[in-house]
Amino acid sequence: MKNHPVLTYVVKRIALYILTIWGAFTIAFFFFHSVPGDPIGAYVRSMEQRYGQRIQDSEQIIQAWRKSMGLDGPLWYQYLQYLDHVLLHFDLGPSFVNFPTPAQKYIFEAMPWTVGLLGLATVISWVLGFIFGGILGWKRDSPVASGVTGLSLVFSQVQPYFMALALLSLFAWKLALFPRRGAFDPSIPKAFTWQFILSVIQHGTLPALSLVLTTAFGWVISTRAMVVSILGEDYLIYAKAKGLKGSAILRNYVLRNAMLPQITGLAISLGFILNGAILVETIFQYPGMGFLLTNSISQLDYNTVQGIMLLSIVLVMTATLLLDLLMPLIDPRVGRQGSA
Amino acid sequence: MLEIRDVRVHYHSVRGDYRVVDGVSFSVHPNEILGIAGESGCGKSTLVEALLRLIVPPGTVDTGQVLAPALTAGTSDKSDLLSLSEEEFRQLRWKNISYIPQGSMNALNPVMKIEDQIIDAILTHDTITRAKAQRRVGELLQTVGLSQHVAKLYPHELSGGMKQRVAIAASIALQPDLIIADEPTTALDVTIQKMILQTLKRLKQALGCTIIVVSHDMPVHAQIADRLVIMYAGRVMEIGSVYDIFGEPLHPYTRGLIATIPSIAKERKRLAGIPGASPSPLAWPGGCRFHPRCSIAATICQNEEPELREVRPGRFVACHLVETAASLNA
Amino acid sequence: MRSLFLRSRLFAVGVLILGLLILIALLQPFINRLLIGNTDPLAMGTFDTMLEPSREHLLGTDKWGRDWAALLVLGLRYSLVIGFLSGTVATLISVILGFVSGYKGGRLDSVLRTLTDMVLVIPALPILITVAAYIKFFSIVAMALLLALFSWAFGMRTIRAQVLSLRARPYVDLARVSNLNDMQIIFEELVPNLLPFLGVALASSTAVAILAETGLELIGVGPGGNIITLGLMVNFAQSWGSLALGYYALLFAPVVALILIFVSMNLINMGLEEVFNPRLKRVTGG
Amino acid sequence: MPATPLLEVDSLTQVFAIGRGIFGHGEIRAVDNVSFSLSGERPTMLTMVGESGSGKTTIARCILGLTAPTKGEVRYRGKNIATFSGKEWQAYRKEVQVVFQDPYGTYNPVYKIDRVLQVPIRRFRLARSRDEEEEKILEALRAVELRPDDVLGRYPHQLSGGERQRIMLARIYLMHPQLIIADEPVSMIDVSLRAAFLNILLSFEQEYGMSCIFITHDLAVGYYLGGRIIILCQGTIVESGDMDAVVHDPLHPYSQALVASVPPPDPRMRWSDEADMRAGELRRVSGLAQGCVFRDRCARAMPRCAESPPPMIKISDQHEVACYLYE
Repeated sequence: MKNHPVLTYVVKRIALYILTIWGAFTIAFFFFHSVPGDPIGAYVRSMEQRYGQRIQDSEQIIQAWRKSMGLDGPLWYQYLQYLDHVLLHFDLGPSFVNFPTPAQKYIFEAMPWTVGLLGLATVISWVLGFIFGGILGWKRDSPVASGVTGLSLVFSQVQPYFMALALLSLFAWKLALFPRRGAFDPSIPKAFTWQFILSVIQHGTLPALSLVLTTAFGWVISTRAMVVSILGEDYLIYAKAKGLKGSAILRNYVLRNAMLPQITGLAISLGFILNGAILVETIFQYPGMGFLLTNSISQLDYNTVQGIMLLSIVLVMTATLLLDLLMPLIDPRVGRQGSA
Repeated sequence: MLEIRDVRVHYHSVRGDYRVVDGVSFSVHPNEILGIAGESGCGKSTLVEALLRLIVPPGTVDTGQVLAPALTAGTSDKSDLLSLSEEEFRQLRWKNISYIPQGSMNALNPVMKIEDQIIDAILTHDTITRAKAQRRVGELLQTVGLSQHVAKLYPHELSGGMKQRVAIAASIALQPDLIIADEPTTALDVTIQKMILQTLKRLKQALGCTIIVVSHDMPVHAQIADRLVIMYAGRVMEIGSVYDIFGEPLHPYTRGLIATIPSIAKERKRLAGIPGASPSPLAWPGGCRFHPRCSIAATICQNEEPELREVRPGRFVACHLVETAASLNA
Repeated sequence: MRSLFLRSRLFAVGVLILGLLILIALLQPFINRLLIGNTDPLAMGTFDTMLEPSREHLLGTDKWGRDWAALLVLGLRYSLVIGFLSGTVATLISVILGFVSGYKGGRLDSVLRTLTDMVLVIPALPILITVAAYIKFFSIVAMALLLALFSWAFGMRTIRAQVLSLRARPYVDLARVSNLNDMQIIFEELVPNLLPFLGVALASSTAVAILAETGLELIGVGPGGNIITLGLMVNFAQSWGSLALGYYALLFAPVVALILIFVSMNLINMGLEEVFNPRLKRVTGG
Repeated sequence: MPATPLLEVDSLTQVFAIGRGIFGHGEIRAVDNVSFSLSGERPTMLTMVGESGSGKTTIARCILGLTAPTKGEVRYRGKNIATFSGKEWQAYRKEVQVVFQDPYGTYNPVYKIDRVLQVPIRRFRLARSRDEEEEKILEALRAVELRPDDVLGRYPHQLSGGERQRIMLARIYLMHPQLIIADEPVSMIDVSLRAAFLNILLSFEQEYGMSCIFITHDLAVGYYLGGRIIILCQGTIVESGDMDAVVHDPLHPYSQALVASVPPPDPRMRWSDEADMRAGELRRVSGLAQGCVFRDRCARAMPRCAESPPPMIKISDQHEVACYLYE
């Protein structure tokens, strides 16, 4: 019975995906509950400060809230409540700021913007980085190549946040070529009209650019290093001996072998790219999850904050799963290792 | 068929120049299997890499010519392979000169099917349809004793012996005039080695091409080589037919090398080694490079490097004391 | 160690830059006295506000009348302290887990590996932000430990892979056959060969920690207390609209300092990788 | 009752699972029910010959206690080594020593090569003082024909493969073990330096009474050492007995193919027969190990060969073969 190796690989990956999400949620849960400080109490006190007088029997109010959000009783009971609410029904509890609407409403509203911006920027920067990194690695002897490598090394360390600041001040303030904030012109009706899409693109350019320009250089460096190490492989020497044209060797031998490790690298760095996006959205007031996160923090809206955090974990995990499932198509050895 | 003249390959490093191949000259006759023998570090693999122009920095081919009028006739007027432009030589690769990698090397591209790796060589040099090339691959695999379905497999699904036979099949895809096999049976089991050596011999008769076999394993040369070149410390010590070399070795190093081969013949004579260790390419010993390890070394050997002399037609040796060495054989 | 400088230019440049930064951080009190005498750089109102860079104030002064150059040196010091504190803790965790998982193997190894992959993939910043928001005030040490909890995963993978490959080396078998026990094998045979990879783990987890700390600062949830870090300085510069108002020095100084830290760490990583990664060695003719 | 043998390997089996996970199954039987013993009275030279993947290194590692077998046991002086206490292991380590295959890998690059000699002396307390230690090291180096000042104080990468393997022999000389396990010690060193190693090994057997299990894929090297031979194929013993008897009159079809494949070092004696094309085809099918492992390569395979593994048949007290042809 020839068990289908790739199927095993897929099933194993999905099982790992579910396990990882459950694990991440558990880690997050215990993390919060072990940290001193009580979110609701803090919120009530901040309200007292803001409106300048003591709220009577604020203790009862806090208890009532805790009960409604399943934050009372023994820890394991809270944990079950938490899993039941969050994992099964996606109910993240009410948002503090605009009570009683559930927090997930805002989060789901913000999600498409972040996924759009982040997804697009990541794909573009990975592809650009992969191609340029490949070329830089392939032509590594020329002085130009080493110069560009040095430059891209420095640029890769410029964090998206700094790039965002520079772009904002240069293009938005100084040259006023691009809008300064938001994701679309509020005056245009939200519909699939060409005008609306144009405005979305216009608003999205600077944030996307600040993500692409920095992460792309990161990929250039890592792909170049991978290509340089592949150049030392035996099958490269053999390909050259076969008299193949340079371009064929670069395409079929170098880049194809470099692809798998780079995709694994992409899967690992998704977490970091999300970090960058949060900051970029804050600067451009781009209505994605990052911006919502920073707002809800300043207003101490914990349910939304926790909701965003959990959802971003799911987002990153899903993206990693998709990449993992992509791998058997790129590299025949993945999944079939068992039957060697 | 091929005239190698004073080829030198040096590797430049922080600690100085490694003179791995240091002035090698010999000729290769058409339709023969020429064996290049010598221990590790004698420069034999680097020499054939230079012939195939696979030397990459920090290594450089400093001097030398490789005259092969027959091979370059088609593409350019110059007959020295080393002076051809990269593009001119690329057209010769695999059509005229092909290469069989070491048994232990993973020379096959891990992410490509076996058949695609042979077809891409064929289609680069030959204008036939892909379907015809695919059939050609099927025939090639047949000639080396592999079944058709191997074409669809990936390298990691094959055993060492099968990978090496795929390499041989690929090397004869375009009926080249010269095949260079660099340690083709290292790291392979002895039963598979026998099959691969016999396949090589059979293909040479069938295609009428010339094969250069590099190996440190003297019994392998005894089995398949017609002529033998013995190398030591980056230079040629002795050249001759395989019967002369084994029957009547002239150079003390060759004799020492043959004495170290254990055999499963009836009487079990005491195995002799060669004292000392092979010198470093950073600083070859003065005079004859073998004198520190040579049992009959004289003062002349210490300060004068012997020339490669033709003592008999087709029989070359680089040793001042050929007469005394010959008397030891009697 | 000395040969390391010879064999990899990248490593040498990286160490040079980092060394310079550390030197400046260490000499902070003297530099401070040079710049603004022995007044406290954090004290507000000591100088006029928003002065252009000049001879007395190399980088000008900020909105609250503090000399920006002195602040920069102090900020560098705090950032590096948090970075290395967190980096060391993270490296410690990754060494212990890397050894246990790589050397022991078996079920424990697969559990630890899944845990590591989990922590590696989890986006750290959202969690850090949420936690930071929960507890209003916490010290640098708390911040460093918090960051370490999320930056040990990188080092763990490198070290585990290295331990696995070293464990298969014949000289480990030889040690076992010469009656050395596990502890001796780990410390006498494995650790000396692991030092370069500890360097990689420390460099990468420190960089990750400083990156995360800057992120937190930029959202305004950094550690409380009377301290300043480069991240905080960028936050201040941005909140004062220094770019729009043309006070470039206020923003560029901390940004350039941060970039220098990351670049030097990256160079050290690439240098060590180049020298100690066997496959790479063949290409660079080592 | 004959004296208890020095070493007994009793139905040793090592199985590696491949493709773990929900659907992954199938296993490779690296070593399959291997049994042999070494007599305690006089030193013997036992050569284990087998191609790559025949399990010879796994057997060596089981004997050395570096890996635990899935089934079967290794008994030293009648006692199963798996049940050894700490002190018994200490004694076992002193009496059973090893030379590994890879001269570059057996030395920790961080230390000078002197450490390889100092560790055993200190761990087994072979010398009471520092200069007695020095004296023993010099004596050991002389026994392996190495000049101390060529070797001591150097780092491993400064020495040739041949010199390093001989230092390993010097290490063994220090401990005077009863049994040496040599796992392909000469396969990675230059041909000209092999003879020196083999001759020293022979002298250890004759002069110091050390038995040796010599593992190799090169039949000619094994033949040179003489003594007894065991031929392994895919993890099982197919033939064993006195070296000359087996090599000059191989009975098992696999042994015959092995002997016929050794290239005679004389151009006048070239191969006449055609190699069996299917020789390379054998890739271990991970099914059950019923039947003889060589059956799908064997020209004279019979239906019985596929049913159950052939038992070891005694042809003479110097020769045994596991093949139904001789039942």
